[in-house]
Amino acid sequence: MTVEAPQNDSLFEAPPMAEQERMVEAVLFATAESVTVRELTARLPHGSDPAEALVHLKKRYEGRGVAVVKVGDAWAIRTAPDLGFLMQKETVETRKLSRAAIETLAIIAYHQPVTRAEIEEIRGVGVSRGTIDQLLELEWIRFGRRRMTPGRPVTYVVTQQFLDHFGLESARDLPGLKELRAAGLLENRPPPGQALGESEADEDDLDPDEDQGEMFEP
Amino acid sequence: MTVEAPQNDSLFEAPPMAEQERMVEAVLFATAESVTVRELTARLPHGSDPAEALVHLKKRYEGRGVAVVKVGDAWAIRTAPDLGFLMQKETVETRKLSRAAIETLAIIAYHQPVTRAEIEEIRGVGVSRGTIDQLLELEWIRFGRRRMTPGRPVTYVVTQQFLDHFGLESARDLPGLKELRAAGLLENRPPPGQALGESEADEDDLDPDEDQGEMFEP
Amino acid sequence: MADPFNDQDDAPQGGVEARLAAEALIVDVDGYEGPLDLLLMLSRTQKVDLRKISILQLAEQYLAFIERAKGLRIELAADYLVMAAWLAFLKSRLLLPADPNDDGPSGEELAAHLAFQLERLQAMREAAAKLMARDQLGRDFFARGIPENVERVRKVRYTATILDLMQGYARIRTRDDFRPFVMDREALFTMEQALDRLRGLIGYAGDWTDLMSYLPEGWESDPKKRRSAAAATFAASLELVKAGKIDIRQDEVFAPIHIKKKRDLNDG
Repeated sequence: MTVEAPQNDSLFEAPPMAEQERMVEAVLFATAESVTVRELTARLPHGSDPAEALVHLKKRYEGRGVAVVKVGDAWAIRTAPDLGFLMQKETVETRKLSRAAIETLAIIAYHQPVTRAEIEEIRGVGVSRGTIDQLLELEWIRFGRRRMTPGRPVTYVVTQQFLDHFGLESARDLPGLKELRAAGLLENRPPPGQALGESEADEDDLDPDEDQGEMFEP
Repeated sequence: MTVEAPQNDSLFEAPPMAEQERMVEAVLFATAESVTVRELTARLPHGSDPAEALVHLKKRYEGRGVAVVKVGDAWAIRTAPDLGFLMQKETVETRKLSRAAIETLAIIAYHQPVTRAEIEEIRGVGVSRGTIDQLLELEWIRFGRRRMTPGRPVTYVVTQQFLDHFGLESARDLPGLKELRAAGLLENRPPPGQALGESEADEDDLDPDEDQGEMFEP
Repeated sequence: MADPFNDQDDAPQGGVEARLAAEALIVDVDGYEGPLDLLLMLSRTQKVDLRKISILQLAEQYLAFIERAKGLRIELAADYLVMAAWLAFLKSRLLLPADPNDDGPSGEELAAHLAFQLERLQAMREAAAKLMARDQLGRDFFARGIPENVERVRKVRYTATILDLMQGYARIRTRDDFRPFVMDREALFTMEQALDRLRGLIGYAGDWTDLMSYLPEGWESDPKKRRSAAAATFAASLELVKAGKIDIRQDEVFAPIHIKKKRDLNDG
């Protein structure tokens, strides 16, 4: 049986920072996914400070062929974008997203957490189940908390994979987010004469035009 | 940065060696298998010298968390051999001890040194080998002296780890029956109709009257 | 994308041209992502900033478009018609003087909201385009090609508190009353004990004596003990009969059992 290092002041000292940096490097190189600081902490020897090691590592890879990038609350190593041309062989053909799917994705990213009714309000057309399913399947969106309004509708938010795919450190780094917010275009503005929240009342009812959206997909 | 003269009379100059090194780094990182020099030559811009770039790259990674290694006649980036232990992810799951184990442990604590037959006599049901083994493995009990009676049965006593876990100076500090009664702990009646075999049957299940414990909370 | 509204002026006059135009219109309607999208497309013909757009003019453009589509027998989805009805209502609100008895939203408010919706949809379109223009994983930048397997080691840690322990013990101690099948040794009189007792006592009794009078002291009243002692004593008596030490008799079924020491022939 292995005796774990005690949680409190450890018998074993944490490895030197240079060594911790090597360890973080090895862990990040070993996976195609992003790794959270929490997971790094769990995997490195007790007392290590992966957050600091990451700062050093990120600096070390500046200007190199691969970069240490932040993805949400996780970190990953990715090839430098300017070298993409070398990787034609590695390019994964992604299924072409329909215009509806791309717009729905953008609406979720910029308005998250957002309900289906709100997406439909913005697009002015029903959102087909297939569109949402496709984005869920890509793991670019996931369910957020239910909205605390009548019907308790589910909301959608973008995922860590979404950030990773589009090379975003966080959802705050979405292009043009600040300007859109300043212009008031991200506000949930109900139609005049309709109280806020009312539009969500029938959210969980079956949408009569549910499959209508599909008509419009190319 | 020295710009080398192209080896052959190429129309375009080969990128600087530092740039070639970046390229080799990115290709080795992103390719799903090890890459031969021939393939690197094919993928890098015309006039590049990936063999030389590899030498530089290999050197750059010396002592790092990953290494540039030759696999047959191809090259790859791999975890430094001394960091293999990081490629394990340990998940610790916390589980509540089964009712049978708790009772057995309690009897050993209150009656130590005690034989298995005596434990069974007190519990009124058999004690499975698994229960004893689990407590031994947890290092909460250990073997005491053999009893000087026919068959010379082994006895069990609690360990220092047991005392540490339960915050006791010694097993004598456990509240006696009188105190248990005073604390209302002895007024507990098992659910009527509970047959003896039953408690044994659900030995490893979740404690069915788990929430009964709330009765005792001060 | 061709703007169908642009050919309004040279509207189909008949023949092949008309049919071609009608086909083009079908294609274009199918190309729209709903009435709001169509409105956005129509608004571009005004060639002004969305914020300065004339909603009244836009409503007229839309209604004209729908009329044309109807004239060409193009099937329009219901929400295009709903939008048309709403725009007709909006148009009348914008043109007629406000009814002082109506406390609903004014035509201007409704028009402003529609303008906001159009601007927002346009903004989302642009944002989506910017998003898709970003470098993308697996296209412009890449993840590790040879990921190493991370071995998962599962470890279980068991916990228990001192309270669990005390409750567990208390549970056992209070369970005593409920034990149905445990042999209670205190209430058990063995045949060996009965034999010893009978051997010692039988010599004193010369005549037939009730077997029950041989039960040990303190075992007569408690039914559990009495049962055990009676069974043991009876079994012991049979042992002694077998050994030729005593005689035994019972007058009838369920009658008391009597025993008597066998007269030793040598005793005369």
